[in-house]
This record gives sequence, C-alpha cells and structure tokens, in this order.
Amino acid sequence: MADLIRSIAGHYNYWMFVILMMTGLFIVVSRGNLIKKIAGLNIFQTSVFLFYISMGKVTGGTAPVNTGRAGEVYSNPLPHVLILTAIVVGIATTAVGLALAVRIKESYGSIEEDVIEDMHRTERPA
Amino acid sequence: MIAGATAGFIAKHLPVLVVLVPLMAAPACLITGNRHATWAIATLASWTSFALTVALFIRVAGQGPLSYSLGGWAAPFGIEYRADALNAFILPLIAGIASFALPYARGSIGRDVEPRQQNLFYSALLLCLAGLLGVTITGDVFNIFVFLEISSLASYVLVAAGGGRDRRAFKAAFDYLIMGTIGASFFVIGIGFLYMATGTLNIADLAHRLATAPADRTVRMAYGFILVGIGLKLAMMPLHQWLPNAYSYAPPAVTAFLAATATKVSLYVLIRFLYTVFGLDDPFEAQTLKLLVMPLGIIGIFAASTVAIFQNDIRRMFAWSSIAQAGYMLTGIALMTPQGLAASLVNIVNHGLTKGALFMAVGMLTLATGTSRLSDLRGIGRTMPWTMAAILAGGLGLIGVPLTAGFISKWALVSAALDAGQWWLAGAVLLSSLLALGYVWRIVETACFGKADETRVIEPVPLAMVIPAWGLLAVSLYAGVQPALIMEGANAAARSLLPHLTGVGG
Amino acid sequence: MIMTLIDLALILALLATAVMMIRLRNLFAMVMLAGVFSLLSASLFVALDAVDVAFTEAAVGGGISTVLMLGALALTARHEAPIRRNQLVPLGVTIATGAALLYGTADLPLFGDPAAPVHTHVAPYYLATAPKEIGIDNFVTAILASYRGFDTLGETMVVFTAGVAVLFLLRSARRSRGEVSGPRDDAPDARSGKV
Amino acid sequence: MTDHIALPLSILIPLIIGLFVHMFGDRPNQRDAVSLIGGIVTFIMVGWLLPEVMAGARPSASLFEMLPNVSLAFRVEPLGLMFALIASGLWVLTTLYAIGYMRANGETDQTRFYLFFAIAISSAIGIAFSANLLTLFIFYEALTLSTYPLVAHKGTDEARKGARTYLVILLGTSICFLLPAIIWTYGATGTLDFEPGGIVRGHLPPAFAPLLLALFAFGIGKAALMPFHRWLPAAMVAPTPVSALLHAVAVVKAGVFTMLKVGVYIFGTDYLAETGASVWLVWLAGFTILAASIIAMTKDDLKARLAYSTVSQLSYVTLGMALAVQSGVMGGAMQIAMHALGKITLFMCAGGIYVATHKTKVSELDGLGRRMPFTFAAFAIGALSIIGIPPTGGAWSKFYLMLATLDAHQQVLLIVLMASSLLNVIYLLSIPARAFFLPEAGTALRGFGTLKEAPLLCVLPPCLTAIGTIVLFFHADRIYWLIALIPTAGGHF
Repeated sequence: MADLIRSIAGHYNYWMFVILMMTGLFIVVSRGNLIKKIAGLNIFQTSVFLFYISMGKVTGGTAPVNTGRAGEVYSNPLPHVLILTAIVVGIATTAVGLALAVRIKESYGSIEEDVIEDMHRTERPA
Repeated sequence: MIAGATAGFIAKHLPVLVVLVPLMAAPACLITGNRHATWAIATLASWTSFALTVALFIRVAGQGPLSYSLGGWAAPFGIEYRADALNAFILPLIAGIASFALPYARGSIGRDVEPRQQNLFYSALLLCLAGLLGVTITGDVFNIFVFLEISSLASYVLVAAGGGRDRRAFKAAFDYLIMGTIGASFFVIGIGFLYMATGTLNIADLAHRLATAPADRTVRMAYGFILVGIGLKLAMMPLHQWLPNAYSYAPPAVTAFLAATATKVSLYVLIRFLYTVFGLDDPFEAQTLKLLVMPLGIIGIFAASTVAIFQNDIRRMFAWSSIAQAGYMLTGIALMTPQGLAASLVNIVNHGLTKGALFMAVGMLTLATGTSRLSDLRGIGRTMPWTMAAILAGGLGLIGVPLTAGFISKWALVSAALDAGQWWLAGAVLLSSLLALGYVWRIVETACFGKADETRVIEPVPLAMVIPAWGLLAVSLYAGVQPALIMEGANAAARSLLPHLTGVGG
Repeated sequence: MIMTLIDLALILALLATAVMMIRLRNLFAMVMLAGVFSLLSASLFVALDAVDVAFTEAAVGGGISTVLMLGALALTARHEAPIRRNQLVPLGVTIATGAALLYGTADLPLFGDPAAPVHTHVAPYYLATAPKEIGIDNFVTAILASYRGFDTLGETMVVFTAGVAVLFLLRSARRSRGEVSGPRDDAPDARSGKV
Repeated sequence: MTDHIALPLSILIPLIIGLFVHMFGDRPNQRDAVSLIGGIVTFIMVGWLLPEVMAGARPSASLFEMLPNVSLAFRVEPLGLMFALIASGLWVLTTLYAIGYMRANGETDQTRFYLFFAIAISSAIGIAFSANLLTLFIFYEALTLSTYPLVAHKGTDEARKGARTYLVILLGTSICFLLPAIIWTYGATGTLDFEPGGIVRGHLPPAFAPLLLALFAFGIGKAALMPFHRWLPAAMVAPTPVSALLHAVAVVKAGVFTMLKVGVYIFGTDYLAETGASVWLVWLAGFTILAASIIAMTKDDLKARLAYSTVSQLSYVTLGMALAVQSGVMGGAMQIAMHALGKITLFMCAGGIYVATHKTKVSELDGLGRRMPFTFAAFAIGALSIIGIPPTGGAWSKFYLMLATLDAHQQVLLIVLMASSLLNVIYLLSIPARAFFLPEAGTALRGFGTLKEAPLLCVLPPCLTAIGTIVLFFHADRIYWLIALIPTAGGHF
C-alpha cells in the first residue's frame, strides 16, 4: 500500500503532463481551424517541455545556479538546456505555421480545413 | 605550404565541415540577394559539401569510424559528430542529390518563385541540406532533433514555394508542418524517455548503457515513440498522408530533392536507433519489428502501389510510389539480418538516385506542357521522346528490370528474404513489382500510344534542367550495372551494425 | 508539502485552460488563453527549479507567440467555424497515444528521486566541472554556451530558417499585387535544348 | 575482353543498325536498305563463329562483374550458336518480307518498327550467347521490352490490350518465378555460370529440385507452358512480320532455348534423371502439347490457329529437356531449328494472304489456292514440316523426340506425340487442302475477281523458307554435328 502511494506520488505529475499533452494533440487532430491547430500544437509541445523539466527535478534541490556552498543539491541542468532550445524551435515552427495560414487565407479566403477541402473537391482534380 | 595547411585543416575538421559549409552558405545567400550570385554560392556549397562527404566516406572506409568532439568537449558531455560505415554511406547521397538539384532548380525555379524571392529559396534549400547532413552525421540524439527541425522547417517552405503556381501547395505545406511537428514531438518524447532511463544523450553512450540495463517500460516507450515519430517523417504507412500532396505541389526541383533525401535520412535515423541504440535484444523490440513494421511495410507496398495505378497526375503517382518504396526499405530493416539491412541500404541509395532522376524528368515534362495530368499528356512520347525515355528508364528502375539500380535493390532484398527463410516475403516483393509495372505502363501506354493532341504547345526546356536530370539518371543506371561500390558500402555498414552476425552474402 | 500543493494547483489550472481552449470558438479569446497557458507553465517551471526556462517560456511563449498569433488572427479570421467533422477518430488516436504514455510512465524513476539515472550520469559532471572549466555560475548558461554550444548554434539556425520561411511566404510581390498566381515574370535564361 | 571479334559484333551490329534506322527515319528506302544489310552482316558475323565452335573453341567475352562471381559475360557454345544462326538468318528473310508487307499495308510508324525489330534481334543473340543466367535474364527482359512496341504497333485499343497481356505475363512470370529461381540458384551455388553437367549438384537437396525446376519452367514464360501461354495468342495483334519472326522464331525460341540451357547447363540431364525432378514437367509438357493442339483446331482465325500450334510445338522442346536423356536434348534442339523454319513459313504465308485478300479466317480461304499457288504451296510444305512428315526437316526432330520417349521409358508420351501429329495434320493440312480443292466461295470473294499473289517480297521469303525445310531434311547432319557437341552425359548413340 505504501509502495502504491509512493508510486502515485512519484508519478502523478507525469500523468498530468500526459493528459495535457493529449489535450493539445486532440486539438491538433480534431479541429479544422488552422490557427487553432497551431495553438493545440503549442499546448502539446509545452506539455512535453514540462515533462522534460520535471524529470530534472531533484527533491530538495535548488535551481542550478552555483551557490558556492559545498554539498548543495542542484536540480539537473541538462533538461533545462534542452528545453531552452526546444522552446525556440517551437516558436520557429509556430511562426512558419502562422505564415502559411496567412497565405492560405489569402489564396482560399478561409482557414477552415473543411471549406478548403470543399474547394478542392470542386476544382479540377489533379 | 598554405595548401598543405588547408588540407590539414580540412582533414582535421572534415566531419563538421560537411555540415558547416551549407549551413554557413545559407546566410551568405540571404545577404547576397542577387539571384545569380545566390545560385552560384548555393551550388558551390553543395558541391563542396559533396566532395567533403566523399572524402569522409573514403576516410571511414579506410580507417574506420571517425569521432569529432564539437568545441573540444568530449562525449558524452559535449556533442559528438561520429562518422561510421553507416552514415558515411548515406551522406554522399544527400549532398550528391543536392548537387544535381541545384543546377536543375536554376532552370526550373523561375516558374514558381519570383526573382527577388529566389535568394530566400536557395537559402532554404541549403538549410534543408545542412539539416539533413547534420541529422545524419551527429552522434547526439538531441542534436538530431535540432537539425531535423532545421531541415523540416526548410522543407515546409520549399514545398510552399510551389504555391505561386498552385495554391494547394500552401495547404500541403501546412499539413506537412502539422504532421512533421507531431512527429518531431513524438521523437522528443522518445528521447526524453531514453534520457530518463540512461541519463545520457550520446548515441554510443546510450547504446552502451542500454545494452547493460534491463529493458523496462521506459525504454520500450522510447522505442515506440521514436518509431512513430520517425515513421511520420518517413511516411511509413499509415502515417503517410502528408506526402502525396507535398510531393505533387512542390516545385519540381524540391520534389526531386526531398524525395531522394528527406525520407531517406529518416530511414537512416530509424536504422540508427533500432540497430545502434536499441540493439533489438529485447524481445519486445524485435517482435514489434517483425509483427508490426514488416506487415505495415508490406501492406504499404501493395496499398500504395495500387493507389498509384489509379492516379491521373504523374507526380502524384510517383509520390505514392515513394510510399510503396519506403515499404521495401522498412521490410529489409525489419528482417533483422545483415543481408536485410544491407538490402535496405542499397535500396535507400538506389531509390534515391532513381526517384530523384524520375521527378526531374517529370518536372521537365510538366514545364514543357504545363500539366502533369496523364489525361492531358496523350501521345506526348512522340513530341518529347527523350524526356519520355528518361521517365521510362526511371520507371523500369521502379519495376526492377535488369540493368537498372532498382533491379539490384530487388535482388538484394529477395536474396535477403530467401536467406532468412522468408519465402512468402520474397514472393510478395516480386509480386508487388507487377503493381509498379501497372502504373509505369499506364504512363507508357498513354504517352507513347495515345492519340496526340495536335494543338498542344510545347515550351522549350532549359538545358539547365536537361543536364542534371540526365546526369542523375546516368548515375542511377551506372549504379545498376556497376553495383559493387554501393553493395560493398551497404554490406560494410550492415556488418558494422550487426557485428555479432556474420556471413554477409552478395 | 506546500510546494506539492502549488505544483498541483498549477497543473490543474493548466488543464482547465487547455480544456477551455478546446471549447472556445472565439479565436481571440483562445489566443489570450494560450498566453495564460504559457505563463502558468512558466510558473510551473519556476516551481521545478527551471528559472531560465521559465523566463524564456514567459518571454517566448507568453510574449512573442501571443503577438504572432494575434497578428495572424488580424490577417485571417477571428472565429472558428462550427465543427463539422467526426470527433471520434481523433479522440481514439489521442486516447491510444495517451494510454501508451501512461503505461510507459509506470517504470519511470520517481519524481525528484536523486538516484535516477538522469541525475547520476553526465549531469554530475557538469555540476562538478562547469564552475571550474567555464567560470559561469549558472550551470544552464554554461552548458548552453559550451558543452552543448553546437545545439545553440543549431537553435540559432532554426530561428534563421524560420526567418527565411516567413520572409519567403509573406514578402511575395504577387501578394502585394493581390494576385494569386500571376504570369511568369522570369523566363528561364538558360539556352533551351531539344527534349 | 574477348577472344573473337565476331562475338561482340554480332550483338552490337543490330543495335548500330537500329541507330541508323532511326537516323534514316525520314528516308524509307535508305532505312529499309540499312535494315536488310544489317541483317546480312549480322548473319555473316554469327556464321563466322561456326567453324571455330565446330572445331571445339568456345569464344567468350566478359564485360564487367555485376555481382561477386557473376559478370555480364558471353560464351558461344553449340546450342546458342545454332539459335543465333537461326535468329539472324531468318532476320534477313523477315526483313525482306517486312519491307513488302509494311509497304503493301501502308503501316504507320515504320521507323519505330524497324528500330525495335533490330533491338529485339540484338537481345535474342544476347540470349543465345549468354555465359550465365544473369546475362541471359538481362537480355531476356530486354527482348520482352523491345518487342512490346512491336506488338502494340497499331496503337488501337485491341493492340494495346493484347500488348498489355503480352507484357504482364512475360514480365510477370520472369519477375515472379524466373528471378527468384536465379537468386535461389545463386544463393545455393554461388555461381550462375552455364557449366556442362550443371551447377546445382551437391548444392541443392534433391527434394527441392522439382521446386526450383518449376520456378524455372513457369518463369520462362516465353516457352508458353500452360497455364502461362495466353500471351502468345494475345501477341497476334501485331503485324504479321512481327508474328513471323518474333513469335515463331526469336521470342518463343528464346524461351525454349532458355529451357534447354537450364536443363542442360544448370541442372544437368544426369541430375534431372537421377532425382526425377523433371517427371512432372514431362506430363505438363505432354498436356500442353495435346491441349494446345485441340484448341488450335477450334480456332477459325488463321493467326490464332498458328499461335496455338506454336504453343503446342514449343512444349515439344520442353518435353525433350524434361525427358532428361540425350536424344531428348538433341530432339529439342533440332525442334528449335526445324519448327522455326516451318512456322515462319506459315506466318509469312498468312501475312501474304492478308496482304492480298485481307482475309484472316480459315473458313474464308476456300479455293484461294488456285489464285495464290505459290503461297499455298509454301504453306503446305511448312505444315508438313511442323507435322513431321518427310521430306521435310521436321521429321528429324519428331523422330528424335519419339526416340527419347522410348529412351526415357515414357511410352505414354510416345502416344501423345503421335496423337498430336494426327491433330496437326487435321488443323494445318486442312488449310491448303481447302484452298486448293474446295470451290471458291462466291460471296466471300466478290470484288476480288482479279485477285493474284501478294507482292513479290511477300511471296519470295516463304518460298525460300519452305525450300529450306526440305533442304534441312537432306542435310540434317549439319545440324546434327553441331548439336551433338552439346555436352550431355550418356554418350552418343
């Protein structure tokens, strides 16, 4: 029983992040609005970042900035480094996605996937 | 004296120069602005990069794996570039295709991209190339992600460059972006799990630590998410939906380049993870390959080839053919034998060359006639016999007719299947060739024996397109008659990945 | 204990925000919520000792991203059209992926466990040597700038790529002239061959 | 590289001729002259090799290594030389005939026709001279692909449909059966060379021998073994010269030639005899012989009837190989030569009839013999040779094959052969018989009051080949001495 509680206490935030991730993923795959898809993608990616950062956490540790005190426990800095990079990659993707959405709006007059697909159907098939 | 010093510098930094040359040429393109100068810089960079990859291949073949610590920080603490028999074999393909695609782009890109945008286009092409090369050569899993995203972002915009002519390119690029980003995120989740299980990001270190650690759910999840993530990027059935549109609406030069390199690099990453990192000792990993990836590969071959037969658009037809061909490569990988792996590697290179040439030839046809719809191309073989001959030669390669590179691939895969005692697989591979015959012959019949449209206007095709297309085709045909180099390279790579299994046959 | 509670509260707030974002059809409000989501996650990053990440997320996720989204909304649409598509397949895909992930978490090292492989391999080396070798007290900055400096170069190139991409997509002359597909204004200048 | 210049030249010259044909595309006279001269030169080149091979030399050439131990290589041995002689020799006559036929019929795209014709001949000679299975396979596929445009020549829906059947069956069988058979052989033995006595002995468990043989037998679709024979009648949509040369000589003979090569040089007749691996093939070949003859009887379309006759006659060669005795191989080899000459005569006559009368049905030919005596006389002689009645060459091959059934103790097959000959008599000889002896059908020939023979170039070649069949009866020893050099164990008789 104690093991179970320990396991739950030790894993619950991973589970929460998984649920968050899935919320984002659900928006991406279920919604037809292109902007909303990108917002969903952002939620998905941010949840992945949270997942990474929580694996770097050490109980009782402090932020990984050298305090000079001997025996100080620091949280793991490496996931932080990775996620800093990943955040920038994420915003780059968002920017490109939004730029594409703008061009799609200009060409089709809509950013709704369903509307665009209707147009494709009526156009001469490739 | 100076030459000697330069040579020494190049030799010392060879692995990183391969990537840095195109990476740094990209900003140079942007700054230069003039489209002719930009093109010259881009072409020069890709050729230089190609020469460097060839040098690297020779060096690795002669002296064994080469490790380069970036910034001088030793692995696993710093990022390592590591060239071994496997990636040194793939790198020349990527840079080589780029070397053909850039001259080709000069002839064709005017149709899709306006002059003052062309420096941006060439920048993006170089970034894509640099990203793909970086993914292939790096020995650090997170670095793979970073360079994968460079190449992916660049390839989204390259696909969107076709939007000047057909707005559907924008939507195709957007879908590609969504699918690609989901794939990349899955990949990141996967390497997160791996990092949690081992505490390292270096491939060699990962392999070492995973070999001794018991395989638990964490590692298995890492395996699953990396498989799906990379599967999305390489258009493994049923994760292929982005590909047909992306290949159909991108500018011809882009389709030729991406079809020959992007999915191939993803396959490389898959091989690297399966064989180097995971090692497939865990029954779960092996069974997944055998019971999931191989059937998916075979279903992909048959389903995608069948869909290809019913396409009216030639580019879309060959895009579906690419999905089918990825199935062959996955099947070889899933055989888990040195022969199967070698067959996949041979296939990666041979199909890259053939499909690159094929998309270039189709691009010429499209440019000259203004259409790629088969129903509008009846009898075109009489007006453009040489272009049709190039398409036919490439198509025969897809079927696997002797003296083409595709025949060698098929031979290697069937040998591997027979060697592994998988009779049904050998049969399926050969039977599926008939489907390839089906779609290639639809083109031949329509183009050569159909009634020609007398009113058709044929625009001249620039030599800048003709020469690279035929050059690449010649390379692919040469690979069909002189397969020894590619086969030996593939065998060496397969042997290096599966050292505990011996007896690699031809 | 108090940290755990803060942790939990933040996570629940994140979840609530995300669920509201699914439901909102007003895109403007959704973008605002996305900004809230970023700021909440930045707070969570602080609680998890990742202060550098928190700053970046607040600036990039909460700031730049929101601005970009708003800009895109101004150029596209403010409202999401009613949903016409089947929601069951996406739900199935999502649940399957989530179930796989939840299954995978069972063997993960416990949250905060200092004995986890993550904390015993490679990372201790940074903590031990970075102050001496690099001379920067912030370990994250030290690693970012040195040990994994090449990732940072890659990151810069990602931003550059995105810049090229956005410029390419939005600086088109055809756009400003309002044409969707104009005539060829650049004939191939190479000599033509017989084909 | 090569120890006899005639070897590479005999493969290259047709290709060079093809190039010239393409260049002279807009000047029909020069183009046709080039074709004809090319045929003659090629025939001389192949003939140049004959004395050396008779003297025991085996000229060979090797280009480059494609797989470890397997090169793109050529080696002239008696069986291949015989095939090459027939193919190139009959190319000359067929070209003559084609010039007459194509012009008389006003066919379009004649340049493409002669171009691919030349490529096909080059491929056939390549098959004949292949030193190993891979080289043979390459030329085998080249032959299929280069004859596709010939079959689809007319470009009509019917022609395209027939050509599609042709291509799918020939490429399909070769890719799905022949290729795995070759890969299996290579995997088991490490070589693909044609060696006297075969290469599989000791590398292949006897239990697997029938399976491998089956892959070969069905993979060599050009041998038209049932049930993969449909392509041959389908190919009859082609212009008659194509049917004459390719579907009486080059393509189909390439099939049975490959069958013999595999039997003799890959398995070895001794190995087949010891393991009994080919017994099933004996029966299948026997079945095909009878079944195809019976179908031929039901066909009213002349070319279709000839096509099914070919299906039947090809299985004689397969049967000769499958019997796994020396007399069988001899008979099979002789059948390649004799049937080629006989059947090309029949096809050229059929074409001549079409040119003159535009008739394609057997039932419409009543009484025509008196108006076209040369054509129908040649037809009758060709038919005699197919049936195997002296004084025509076909008698010899039939004789050896019957002997072989006895040598192999397969008396039932002797009866099959006799029954088939009887059927041949009925469905082949009935044609000239009707033409000569039945009264002209008034309605069918209305409007053809002044009908005469076809143009000279359509009549002369079949007459020459018909005479050839008779000459071969008296000079069969020439062929005998050549094919007696085929190394089968069991000694001469």
